[in-house]
Amino acid sequence: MLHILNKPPHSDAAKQLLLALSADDTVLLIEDAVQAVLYPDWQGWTVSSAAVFLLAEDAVSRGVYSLANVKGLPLVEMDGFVELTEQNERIISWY
Amino acid sequence: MLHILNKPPHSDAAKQLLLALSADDTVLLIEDAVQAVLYPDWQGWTVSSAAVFLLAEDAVSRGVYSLANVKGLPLVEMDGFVELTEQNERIISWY
Amino acid sequence: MTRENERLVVIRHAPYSSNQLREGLDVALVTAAFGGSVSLLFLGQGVLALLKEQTVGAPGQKATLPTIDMLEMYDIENLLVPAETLQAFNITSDQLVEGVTVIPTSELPSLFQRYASVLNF
Amino acid sequence: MTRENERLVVIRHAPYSSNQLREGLDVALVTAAFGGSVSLLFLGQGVLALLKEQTVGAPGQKATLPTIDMLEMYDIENLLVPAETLQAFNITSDQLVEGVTVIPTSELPSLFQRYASVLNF
Amino acid sequence: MEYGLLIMGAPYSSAAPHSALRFASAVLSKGHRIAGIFFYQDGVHNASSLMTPPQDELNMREAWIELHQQHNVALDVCIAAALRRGLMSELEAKRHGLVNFNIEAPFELTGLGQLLELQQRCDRFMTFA
Amino acid sequence: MEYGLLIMGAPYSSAAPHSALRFASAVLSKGHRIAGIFFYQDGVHNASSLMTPPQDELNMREAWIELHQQHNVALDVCIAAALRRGLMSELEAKRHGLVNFNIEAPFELTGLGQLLELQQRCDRFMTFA
Repeated sequence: MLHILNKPPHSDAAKQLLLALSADDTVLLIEDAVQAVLYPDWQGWTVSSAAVFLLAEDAVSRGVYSLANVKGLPLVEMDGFVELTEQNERIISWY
Repeated sequence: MLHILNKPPHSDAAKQLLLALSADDTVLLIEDAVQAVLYPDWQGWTVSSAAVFLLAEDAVSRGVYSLANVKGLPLVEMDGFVELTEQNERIISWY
Repeated sequence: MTRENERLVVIRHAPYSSNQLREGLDVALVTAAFGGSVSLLFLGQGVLALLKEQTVGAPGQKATLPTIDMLEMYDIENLLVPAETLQAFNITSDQLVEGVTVIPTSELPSLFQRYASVLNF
Repeated sequence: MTRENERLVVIRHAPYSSNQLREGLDVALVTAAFGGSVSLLFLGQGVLALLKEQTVGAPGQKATLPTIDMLEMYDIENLLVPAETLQAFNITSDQLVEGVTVIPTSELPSLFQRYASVLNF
Repeated sequence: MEYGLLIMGAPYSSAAPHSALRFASAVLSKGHRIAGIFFYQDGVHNASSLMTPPQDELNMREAWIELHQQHNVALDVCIAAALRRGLMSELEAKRHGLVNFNIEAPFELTGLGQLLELQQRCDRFMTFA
Repeated sequence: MEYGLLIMGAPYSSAAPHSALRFASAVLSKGHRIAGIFFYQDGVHNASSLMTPPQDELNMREAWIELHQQHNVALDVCIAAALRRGLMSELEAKRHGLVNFNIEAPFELTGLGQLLELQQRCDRFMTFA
């Protein structure tokens, strides 16, 4: 299952996503959720074995792209976003 | 100064209000902010000597009126809301 | 872990402050009206829609509680709330309307896996 | 504690995710264009408007940074951020655009008392 | 006293217009005046003459018009915020080569200067958002 | 694969339409199809034919229409959510005794059943809100 989060990492939406997450799910952070780059200790980075990706163009526009790069966080372009939706039959948005 | 909060007691808006509050300010909780009734240890109840009021009709519609009454929290009707604005030259809304 | 041929509608916003709750419930009602089976999960602020002491709002504001009461008529009987949400709001289950099932928070991941269709409101 | 004949505009929302930030800045610009004196305070999510590495968004999305850069041309030079906001976002002042003044968080109450007009966005 | 209100929430999507309307009624019935209401951001949707809520919900635009008619409250709508969101007067529609429009008197399209002027002129200025 | 999108944010007030549009372009250029886009809640504002953003901002409605014309994507708007928010077709306007309207083809006013049907029919269903 793919979870898409577009709210900041400490929002209600983010907390709810973390409660709903299964170990083999995938998470994509878009829009305001790319702020998670600023929080190395955000629960989403560690709470499960779920893979967490950032949408590159939103990280760029919001000024956290180079920081994400320095930290080695997995960034995907819009094509990669589409691939994540190809790989996951079910997709849930948290907003 | 009168501060009006209409977001839940743990929202960004509520946190910002608490940082901006002076000791002799007044706070009115409306709309979603009446949820503060559910949190006896909310910082707003104790952080300063500021007086904190609840808008009665919003407490009623959101199902926390009787709880507010039991706890002896200060409720104001819409007339009381107007009086608070008469008493305070400056009014800031946190939303 | 079978995927039930059912829809899960997730309500995450409070009554009155926006139309998100109402329009989420509308999707559940229409699903049921079309003969589909639907469960409702209330997360976070959404749990406030279930407080039984809610009354009609200010003049002209439509109340949510009558819609909640209507769910049963549409055979929507699966109203779920995780224990964590109740704890976070200091709400006990006797403050809620009849017919709500409190589920362990740890069951949320499997709940989301179980439904073929999930709509988050 | 005198009340300066100045307007304080408070920016509390992030760029791109809504128009609240842009339309808040517009009020500051119009105040200045009418010859008024205006200070800008960035609280919470609003501080993200000041990250200097922001670039233009996706095609068709208007960037915020050019508006921030424009503030100086309108003689809006008082850009304030409380230390608490920077700490909360793990942002250091060298990640911000030029000309931002970091103020002690404890000065926020007196800051709000000082201005005759405050507009919260 | 003279009150001014700034409304930045849309009807049916935000509680702000409801709260503002109830507050406005209470202010007026205590003998105060409301010099003007300024609609900004998503609040511009309050002025839509095409707003058609279900019968059991309040028509917010009609409620504002009643306030204007009974108490002479000016209803100003920010023109930049309005155009972007699809709200325009007949005059603006013509200017943009459009036939339809959805802002009519007593709502007036105006600039942000009007908001600043309202805030300065009033004894009390309040935001509902 | 066949995609369906649900959009619940208004242009200029939410980033959701921008994200959805960019995603839709990427999906199509990878050879997938988009069966339909359903506009609900504040997303109904995407359909407003009176939307007039500044020249340096994207006209979101025109972008959706382009998607429809080039890739035959159905653009459905929830009628209940639309009427309440002041969006209506010529037909609905007549029904309500109004002269003006702001929803035109290729946008279609429809019921929530269409949303459920879209979700069931597609291989992938995504929400942007």
